[in-house]
Amino acid sequence: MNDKIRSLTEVVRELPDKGAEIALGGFAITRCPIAFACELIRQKKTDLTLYEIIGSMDADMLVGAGAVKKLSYGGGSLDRFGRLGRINESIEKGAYDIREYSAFSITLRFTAGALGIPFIPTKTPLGTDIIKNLLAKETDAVIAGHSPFDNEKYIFLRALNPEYAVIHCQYADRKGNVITEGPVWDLELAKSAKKLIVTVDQIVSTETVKRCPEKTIIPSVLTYAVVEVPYGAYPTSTYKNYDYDADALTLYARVNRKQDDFDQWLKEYVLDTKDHNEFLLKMAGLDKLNKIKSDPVFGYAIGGDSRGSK
Amino acid sequence: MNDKIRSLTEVVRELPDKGAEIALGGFAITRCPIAFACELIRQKKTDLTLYEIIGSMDADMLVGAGAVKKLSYGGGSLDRFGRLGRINESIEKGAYDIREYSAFSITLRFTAGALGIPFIPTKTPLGTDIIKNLLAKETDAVIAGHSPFDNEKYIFLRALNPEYAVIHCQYADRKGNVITEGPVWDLELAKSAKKLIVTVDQIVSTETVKRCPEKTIIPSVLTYAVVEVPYGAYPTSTYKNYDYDADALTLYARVNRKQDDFDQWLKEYVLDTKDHNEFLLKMAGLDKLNKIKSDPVFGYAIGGDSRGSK
Amino acid sequence: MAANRFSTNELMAVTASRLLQDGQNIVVGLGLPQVATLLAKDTHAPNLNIIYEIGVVNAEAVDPGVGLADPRLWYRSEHFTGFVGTLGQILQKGQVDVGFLGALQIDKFGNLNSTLVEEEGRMRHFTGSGGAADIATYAKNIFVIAKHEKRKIVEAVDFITTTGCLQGYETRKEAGLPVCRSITVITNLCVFGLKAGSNILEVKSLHPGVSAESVIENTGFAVDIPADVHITGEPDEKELNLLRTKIDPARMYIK
Amino acid sequence: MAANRFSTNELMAVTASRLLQDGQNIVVGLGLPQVATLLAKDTHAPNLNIIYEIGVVNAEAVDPGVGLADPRLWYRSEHFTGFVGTLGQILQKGQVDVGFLGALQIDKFGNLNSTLVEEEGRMRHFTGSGGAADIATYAKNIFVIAKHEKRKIVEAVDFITTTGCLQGYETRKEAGLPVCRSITVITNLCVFGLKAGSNILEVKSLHPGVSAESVIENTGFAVDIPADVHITGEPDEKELNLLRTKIDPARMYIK
Repeated sequence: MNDKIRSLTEVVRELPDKGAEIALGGFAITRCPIAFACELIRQKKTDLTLYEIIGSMDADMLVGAGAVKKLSYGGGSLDRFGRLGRINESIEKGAYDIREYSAFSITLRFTAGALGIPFIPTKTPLGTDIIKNLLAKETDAVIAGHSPFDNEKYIFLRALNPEYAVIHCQYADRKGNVITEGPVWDLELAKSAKKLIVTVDQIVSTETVKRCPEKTIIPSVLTYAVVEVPYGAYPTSTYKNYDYDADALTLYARVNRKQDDFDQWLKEYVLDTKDHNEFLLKMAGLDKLNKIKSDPVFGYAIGGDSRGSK
Repeated sequence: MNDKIRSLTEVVRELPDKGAEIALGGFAITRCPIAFACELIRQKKTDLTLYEIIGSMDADMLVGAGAVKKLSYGGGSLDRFGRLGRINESIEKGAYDIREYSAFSITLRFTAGALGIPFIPTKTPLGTDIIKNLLAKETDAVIAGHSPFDNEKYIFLRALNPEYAVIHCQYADRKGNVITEGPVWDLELAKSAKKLIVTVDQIVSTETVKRCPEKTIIPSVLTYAVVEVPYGAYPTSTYKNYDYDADALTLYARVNRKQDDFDQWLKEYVLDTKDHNEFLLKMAGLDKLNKIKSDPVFGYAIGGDSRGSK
Repeated sequence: MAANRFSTNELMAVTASRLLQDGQNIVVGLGLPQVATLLAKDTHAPNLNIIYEIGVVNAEAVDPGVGLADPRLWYRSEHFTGFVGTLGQILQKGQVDVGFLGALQIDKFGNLNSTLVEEEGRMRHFTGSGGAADIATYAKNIFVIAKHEKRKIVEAVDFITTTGCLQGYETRKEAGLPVCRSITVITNLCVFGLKAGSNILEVKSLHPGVSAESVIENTGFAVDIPADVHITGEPDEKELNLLRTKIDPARMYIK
Repeated sequence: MAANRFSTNELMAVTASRLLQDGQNIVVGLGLPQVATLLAKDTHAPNLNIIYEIGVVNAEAVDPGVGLADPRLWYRSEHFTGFVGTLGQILQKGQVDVGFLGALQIDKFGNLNSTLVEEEGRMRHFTGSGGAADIATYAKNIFVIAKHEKRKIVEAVDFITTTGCLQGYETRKEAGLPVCRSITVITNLCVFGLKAGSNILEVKSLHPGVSAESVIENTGFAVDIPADVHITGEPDEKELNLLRTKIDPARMYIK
């Protein structure tokens, strides 16, 4: 269909209550689909199978909320704000099924999936304990092999085509043409999905798309749903639209160290807010939202201090 | 080195006199590196091993000039202007070693080369006489195999990293950041090369690059040499810069039907001109060059008739 | 053959157009296939996604071009990419519903040849594949527009550039190729489709005024025409009007 | 340990900087590695290409950022791409000269650990690989900046996140990994490099004022210090000036 606009509530409601398979597009503290993750938690989706190339705040929240059954990721952090406390603790405790890749090896699985090839041969990361664990655990997706051309050792990584991918971007039109500014670490992940859901800060006209087609990183053909959620990545940043909120991230990097603190934070900001607008007003307030607006040349807020006011 | 600017004469002189391996970036009648091809002919380079995804005027000229030993390509034409007469005849006569792929299967070889993987598995074009011939002739690059994951039949295509790739684009800076407008069928081909030579209509400042980094399709890291050749794709088009010259292409599509006619044309326009500027003035003249300038919104010349004045 | 109200090419374009469904993703080239696609988009299928293999999606040309490499065809595109974006991340990923092809020769199994054709006792080389072989590998459905002549619609093509059903029956599957749900060949005389089981082309409908005999006469293989064969539907006034005034006003293709 | 004229971190940055050669392609993250790279670019290596794995090439930040995901680090970039563009089409293609890494632990073969570290009798999980494992697989040379403590520079890492020379000698090659020409570890006490043959880290230079004994004492494996070991060169005034006034004026890293 031409019109792919859906509301956040509606598109999340469509997911199975248990066991949805979702690849998330965030990178540490930028373009993380936070609004989507919060709505998954509000709608009490459980037993999720998650993928994220660089583990980010969204995946950490979902693990902390107990919504995740299995997570495959390439390592991650909250950059200098702190660690992925909920993910790290669950690995230490063996609480969930967590499978660690390197950023590029998991990217290659999406790359193969996006391209429609069955697998991709690579040398990364041969010799590591990462690959040792994957060869033991991910036997249906990671195997050791040889190239028939040079007879050298390679890892064969099976193509990954997750049921859903969710990325947050600056703009899309109602047909699903997606516009992003800045780096596109999540492009192959997005293109590999059976159903790609894009949350965007703003829906723009197709006329806007046609005036700068070189900014369309994903053509409508590959998009399943477009969800307009202004500040949908907050408190992480969306290049040229808004900066990360250093105060909110500092707070999160503190509460995510202990489950109890996290639970309180989750209740206050996610479970007790009915939607992303309430989340925004409670965590930031309109004044802060205006303060983190990006300067169009620099692409981030120039007034503030990147380390936060605390 | 930071400054990668070279003159056309100089960069072609660097190639071995016999047996250079070059991937060309043209597509039928757009962004064909015509100036580069002419200079190869003027400097009497022979025994070339050529690759081109869609065979184009440049490859046809080089075959007609007797400069080619081996050509691998995915089919091609001069669009409605006509056929690749010199290539077709040489196939009919078995004159050179010509290996036909489909456009995507040869693209996948460049894709693997650009990505640094040893080979890529695909189903295209299983069952065709194209693949039958390749399996017989290109035994070091095209083999039949099975995926270890689903045990289905695939073709394994070996990565291709040609010694040189030559593409024509709109702009580059002196460091080798390449800017192109419009479709980028030649991107993986360019990125796969050991040495990428980019001919451009105009060298722009690095400041220009930094103001719209999303237009840089190839980062300086991957570029070996930048050659400024205004109208370097003429008589083929360069989107947003200049249209194809329908008269010149009509003429070429007539002379390339017979070797004698082609030889006369080649002598008159290529061998008897000392450089691309003389070629331009002889074949087009300044008035025609101005007439084919592109309208900035449409991207092609709006005054003329796309079928030519004849 | 066709009534005077419309030309044969108009009938062919309309027939192909009606077979396209709204929301489909189509890889198409220049000529009648493009005319048919644009007509569908202007009538019952406004949400078609039209993909050019060169790396252009949903362009809206206002001037006629000479081929995919003509920037006229890229005007008002929604996305620029390359072969990897079109034939890889859309086609090979399995998201193309219809691949619309042309050919010099087509055989009874729907295999096409645009590479080597025997003419006057010697092999002549033509355009070759381009993306056609890739499209025929992966598109869920294949449409072909072809001229109905005995030497063009043949028992076996001289060279298989793009695969139809290979040697019929399950041979396509056995070769390891993805499933091709349908092959539809629209000629100036009739519409062919695949016969279930044998996967050999059979006549699905005869164009108005065309006799079964004339199809048999002009077909290079022993053609099966069911007794209850349909007659191809005629273009309506709206379709003809769109073709003549909007889609191909210069009558480059619908003449 | 260092003379008062410069801090140890300044010495480390300058030492790393001087090892970079003009025109090299470097994949680097935040912190001292980036400081060292920028210093090299401002002195003897103006044509370094600086690649951030997130998909940014040759940016010129004017404000300090908190990590690769901070848009401050993307300012004045020459190219935006993603992991495929950086770790694939540059790194895996074999075009990265230097991969500049950090780690929680490093062992005598140059293997790094940023995943699981034993602390107080239990395994604690940290950042994991990100692109580090990929960089260590493919970069021609590996630079590491590490804190020199017995529990950080160890006999064998608790978890191999990124490969150095595995178990030394030819074991890296035997594992099928691409050639790694050199591993250089710059600590607050000395500079390590690989000993030819065994591929075990040995001290290449001691920082000014640092004794061989203090290195031995603070290293978790039996370290080889040649009798004729060099003394690490001191920063010059120009370098110190650039570090303090231009590259890290807030002294976030060179303190």
